Amino acid sequence: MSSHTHTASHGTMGQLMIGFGLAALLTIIPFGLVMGEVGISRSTLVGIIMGLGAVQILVHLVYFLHLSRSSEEGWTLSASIFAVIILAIVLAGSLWVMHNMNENMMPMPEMHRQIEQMKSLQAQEG
Amino acid sequence: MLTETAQPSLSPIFGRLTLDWIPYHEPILVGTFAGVVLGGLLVLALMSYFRLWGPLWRNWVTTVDHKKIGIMYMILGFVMMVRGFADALMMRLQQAMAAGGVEGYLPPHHYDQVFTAHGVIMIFFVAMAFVTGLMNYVMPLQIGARDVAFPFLNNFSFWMTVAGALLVNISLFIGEFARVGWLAFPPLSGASYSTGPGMDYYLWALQIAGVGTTLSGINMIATVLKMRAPGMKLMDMPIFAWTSLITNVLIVAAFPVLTATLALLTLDRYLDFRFFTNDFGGNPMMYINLIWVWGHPEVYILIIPCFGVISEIVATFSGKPIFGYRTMVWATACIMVLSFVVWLHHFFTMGSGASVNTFFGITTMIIAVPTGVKIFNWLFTMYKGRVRLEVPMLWVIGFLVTFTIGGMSGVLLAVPPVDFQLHNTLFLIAHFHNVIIGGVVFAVYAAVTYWWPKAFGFRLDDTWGRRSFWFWFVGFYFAFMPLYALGLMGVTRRMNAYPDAGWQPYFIVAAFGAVLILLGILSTFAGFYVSIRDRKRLACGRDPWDARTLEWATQSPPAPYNFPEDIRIVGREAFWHMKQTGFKWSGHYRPIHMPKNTATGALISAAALVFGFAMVWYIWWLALLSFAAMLALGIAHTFNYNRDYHIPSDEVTATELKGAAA
Amino acid sequence: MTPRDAELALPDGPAPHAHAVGHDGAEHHHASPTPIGFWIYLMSDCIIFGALFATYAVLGGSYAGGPAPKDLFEPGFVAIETALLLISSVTFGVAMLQAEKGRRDTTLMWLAVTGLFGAGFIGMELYEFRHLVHIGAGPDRSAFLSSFFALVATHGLHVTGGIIWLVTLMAQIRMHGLIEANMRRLSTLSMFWHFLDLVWIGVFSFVYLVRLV
Amino acid sequence: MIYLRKPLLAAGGALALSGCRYDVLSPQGWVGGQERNLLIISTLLMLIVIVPVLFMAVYFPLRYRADRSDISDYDPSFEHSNKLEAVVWGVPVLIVAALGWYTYVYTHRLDPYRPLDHLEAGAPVEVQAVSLDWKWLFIYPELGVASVNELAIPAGRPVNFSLTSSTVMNTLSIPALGGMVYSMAGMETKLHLIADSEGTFQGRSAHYSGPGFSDMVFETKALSDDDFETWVAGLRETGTPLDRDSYLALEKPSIDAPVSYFASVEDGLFDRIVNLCVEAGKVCMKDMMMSDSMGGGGLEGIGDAAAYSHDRARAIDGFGAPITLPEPAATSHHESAREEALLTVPGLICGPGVDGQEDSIHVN
Repeated sequence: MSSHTHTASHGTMGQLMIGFGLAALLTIIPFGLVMGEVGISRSTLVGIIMGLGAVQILVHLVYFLHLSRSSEEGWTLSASIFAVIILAIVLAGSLWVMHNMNENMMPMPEMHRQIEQMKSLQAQEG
Repeated sequence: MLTETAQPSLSPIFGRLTLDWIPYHEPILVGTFAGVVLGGLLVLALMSYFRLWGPLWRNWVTTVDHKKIGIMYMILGFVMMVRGFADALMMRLQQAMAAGGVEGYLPPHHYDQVFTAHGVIMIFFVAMAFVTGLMNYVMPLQIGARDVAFPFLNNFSFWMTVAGALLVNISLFIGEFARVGWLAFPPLSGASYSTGPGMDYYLWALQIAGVGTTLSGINMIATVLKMRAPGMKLMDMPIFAWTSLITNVLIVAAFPVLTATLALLTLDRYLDFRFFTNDFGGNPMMYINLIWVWGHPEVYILIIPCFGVISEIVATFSGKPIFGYRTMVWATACIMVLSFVVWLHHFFTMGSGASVNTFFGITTMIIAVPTGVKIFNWLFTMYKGRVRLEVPMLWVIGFLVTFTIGGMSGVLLAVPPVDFQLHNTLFLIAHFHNVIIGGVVFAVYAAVTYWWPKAFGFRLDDTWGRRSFWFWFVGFYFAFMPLYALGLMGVTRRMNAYPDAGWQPYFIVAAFGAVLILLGILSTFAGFYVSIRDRKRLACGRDPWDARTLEWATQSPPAPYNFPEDIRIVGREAFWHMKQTGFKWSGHYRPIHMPKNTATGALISAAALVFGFAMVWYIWWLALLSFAAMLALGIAHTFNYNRDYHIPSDEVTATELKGAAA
Repeated sequence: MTPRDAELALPDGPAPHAHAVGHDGAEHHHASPTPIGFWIYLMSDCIIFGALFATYAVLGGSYAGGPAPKDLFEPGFVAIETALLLISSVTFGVAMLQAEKGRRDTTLMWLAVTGLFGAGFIGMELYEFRHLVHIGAGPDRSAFLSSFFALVATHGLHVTGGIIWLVTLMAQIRMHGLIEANMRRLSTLSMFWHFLDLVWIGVFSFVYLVRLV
Repeated sequence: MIYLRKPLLAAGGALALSGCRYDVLSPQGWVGGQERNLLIISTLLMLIVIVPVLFMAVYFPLRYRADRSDISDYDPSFEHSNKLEAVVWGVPVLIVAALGWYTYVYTHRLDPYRPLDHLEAGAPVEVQAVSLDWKWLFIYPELGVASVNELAIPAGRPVNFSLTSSTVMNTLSIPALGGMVYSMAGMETKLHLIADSEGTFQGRSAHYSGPGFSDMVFETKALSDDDFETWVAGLRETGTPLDRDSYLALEKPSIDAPVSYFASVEDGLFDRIVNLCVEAGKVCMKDMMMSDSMGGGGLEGIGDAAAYSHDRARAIDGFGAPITLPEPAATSHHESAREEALLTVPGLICGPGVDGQEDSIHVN
């Protein structure tokens, strides 16, 4: 019995399959990049993985969770945006604060320079 | 003596709980225990004599009515306020005595529990209970709803809060409470430096109560978004409904951080995780960072509903709409977002660099702008009004004066180099009591006096109300102005004895102030008693204050269904317009659909209380059993599809006729 | 977190006046508050995970002289876990579509498949944990391992709660059919299930893959 | 800003009784002086708006009370005014902008990490302060002496504090000289203070740290250069040596510990305290962090847990007495090659036994 009171739409088989395909693709690429040990620099690879993760989250929101401006008078979308803002504040803020404190307080005199040196040595050897 | 050798042989039945943990050698606790037991027995006997058990269970424990739940939150708040205030008196007495080598009557082991319990109780179980209770009672009425969005969840949230409060109080007589300060900074609160069960009481009490708070927040947001009377736009809502919405958004965004942080500390303590230890790469600063990510929004969770209260009362008693409605809403929304970007100001002195400190100092000051705007708007609401100086209005004026001063000392503390000097001094203590008493307590008292007639159908006695106000108001200044002075001398908080006898006179004055506040609290209860006794004399109708918002359109007290029929809302101050246009209820009503009461919430919470207790004492079998009980009760509840009933139309009509006659 | 999930797993039903009596429009008709209420709950859960991710971000490099992700994690293993969870999300979507067509038995079948994939995921996770503890790389070895265990296990507990809810709901659908109340619960659970898959994207990207680069 | 001192003191003077010193308002050092000035500037800036608000909060309800004789100025339609809105937003914004400017300038000027070189007040003295349970240890690395619960500094010369803690957090606070900073185990914070003239000032821990917290007080003696020399000489004469062993003995919890002196200090002791490696057999944190940033200790490192343990050995009960908690179990690193192979073998994943293990698994 499909009830008319169900305002939230659960999409169609087509949507579900598009979502599945995109999600699978967005999963396979980062795993492939990591497992295949491709010759991309570390920071680029990290950026790609995080970027694809973010895209996949959007894919899930749209195709699986059916987030849109129209569902629930837009309140789900507003709530999500607010949550993202809070998450960004908490994550970025914590990292900034903790990084600043570690810089100031951790017993690592000259350590960063040493690490850089050792890393470059390693790179030369490798 | 209590033994805290943390690895005694664990009994398979009682865990680490032994008779040594019953503090029978502490006269203060034994006396308290005797009082509680005798009082409890008296209450039990009276309840049995008057056959009140059944009504209590049917009408209160299992109720899903937001009004009754709101009232129960307020009762919880007042009861816990007595407990928390007793702690405050003990501290004031100790500090008034223990100068220049005198040790006073509370050794550190006891004193440190007292100040921790005082902070935890006052924030989580007094202030939170009060504001949640007010929002529960008033907000659905103000938006023309019959109940909150999820009535069962509301009952469950309340009983979880009670379970947390009970757990804190059980620690008085079985074991001990934490000795860590109200936010329990590690490593002091970690497994090595707080080895007893006190810290575990803290964790489980807050975790259990926190579940209730978060769920209640979700419930209230859904209520505002979905349950408004037809026609009521968001920008038509009374300010208190707005502040409720924003408060609950803050709750839902901030409390999960507390839940996570306390859970991590629990893992540290129970399973040897290494989040906040000194060793194994742990970092206590991460706890301090996370707890304040929650902690700063928390203080706005307490004060924002109070802003709403003040807005309602100022408008009513000035005979004018609130000045700058839109500004009020936007200012509150600004505070909502800004409160998440200031948390570091609680630890300027913990090693951050100048750039970080500057950033968080300035963001903190920016919050003062929307807050200041609100104060101006309240003042301009009175301007050119007809101000009736009834008791609620006295509290409001007390609030305006006191909160403004507290706000000023707060901005001082937001300036990092000033904070370097004043951090952790009694100046800080004076500041936050200045905003929490001057802000939250005064506003809650105003609210209780204001909405009491709505809840019970009669006013509170005026004379006792005024006495209570003046004792509290004067007592506050006597109790906390000396602490400002001491703070400027550099006196540190949380000392149970101090070497400098020159400070003692200030502490004595502060203790005198605490006694005045005690008289204020006693006057409050005397006022309740006298008003209930004289309820015929004080009886009032729907609208004793000539108010402006929708809750006053209902009977006093409101019928279970609040409104007998739907009203189409046009514009702000719905009830004011109804009065202008001579609104009358139609008189022929339809059956009203209502939720059934349920015991599930109270039962799950009882199981949660047992679970918390079992975890504190390492009684693993009981923990497993009670956890399974919680799960089973919850699942069983979902198999009940029969959760509602209808009030027949003739019953509605009869109730309305009776209400109109009253 | 489990008690809390379990609690929310009990769809409370809309407030009673949500579907009002009367047919002439005199009583207003609120849409059910359940979807938005549950979405707000999910957002709050999101912030719990946010705090755990932040902790992992800050402490994830503190190995205390012990093993690092490269010593412990195996992308192939995580890939299979990820596949299980993603497929379960899709099978839940299929179940949902079947339910909307009113096909009770097919719905139950797809829900069972979903549950099995979920259980497979949990089984693999427990296997990984057991393995780590067994070789001495338990959560007490370093702050990195603590934050890893806490984050991944929190997600795992959510999935476990989801499975319990799923089984309960299957029993209820079997008993009462796809009535309105059950449909509401089903769509709420589907939000929960997809949400867990969404969190897992964060986990496999941020906890595993990035640290293996 | 000095001339502002008097009125403010006078205001406080109503409460002030003899014998009390408003250390924050009448500081004895440059840092405290600057902080006091900022306190007063901020207060005055805020009073611009606070005074009118307080006045209106009392005046309006009285002036516009309902039973006034002339009610003709009652105006219920007065609920919005763009001009007033501009003022109520504008004035606080201006004040906060001014405050923000001062905050920026002073926060950088008074950053506790910033040495006081710019004062050109002579050669600074290095002091390494360690908060122990529950006493303060002050090490003078340049002079090779140390003291407990007594801090002597030469007046007029900057003091460079390096702070750390043996277990829980504390705060080094000498209000007469300036602000406080936390001391934390495994971390090193800095504080720079100066005493302008000779005198004795109270110092204490300002962060609650357990049963002996109230007794973590010490006298700060700002001495003339000569007296300071004499004080140091006295330490060398009467004190005992402070080496790793005697530090470990000193570190044991004690409440209200008497003042005591150390004639010599083992080289690098403070460094080891900060790095949690005073005890033999412990890995220093900086080495640990170095190794961590290079990828950790690998699977071989699993068995070394005991070398990183610090807290357990220092556990206390509720009264501050040491108690014994079990040290982390020396997890034997399983040798089996199959175990070490981690989860790489596909057979392990899909092979039999994986699903069946659910029941028997206990995490920790």
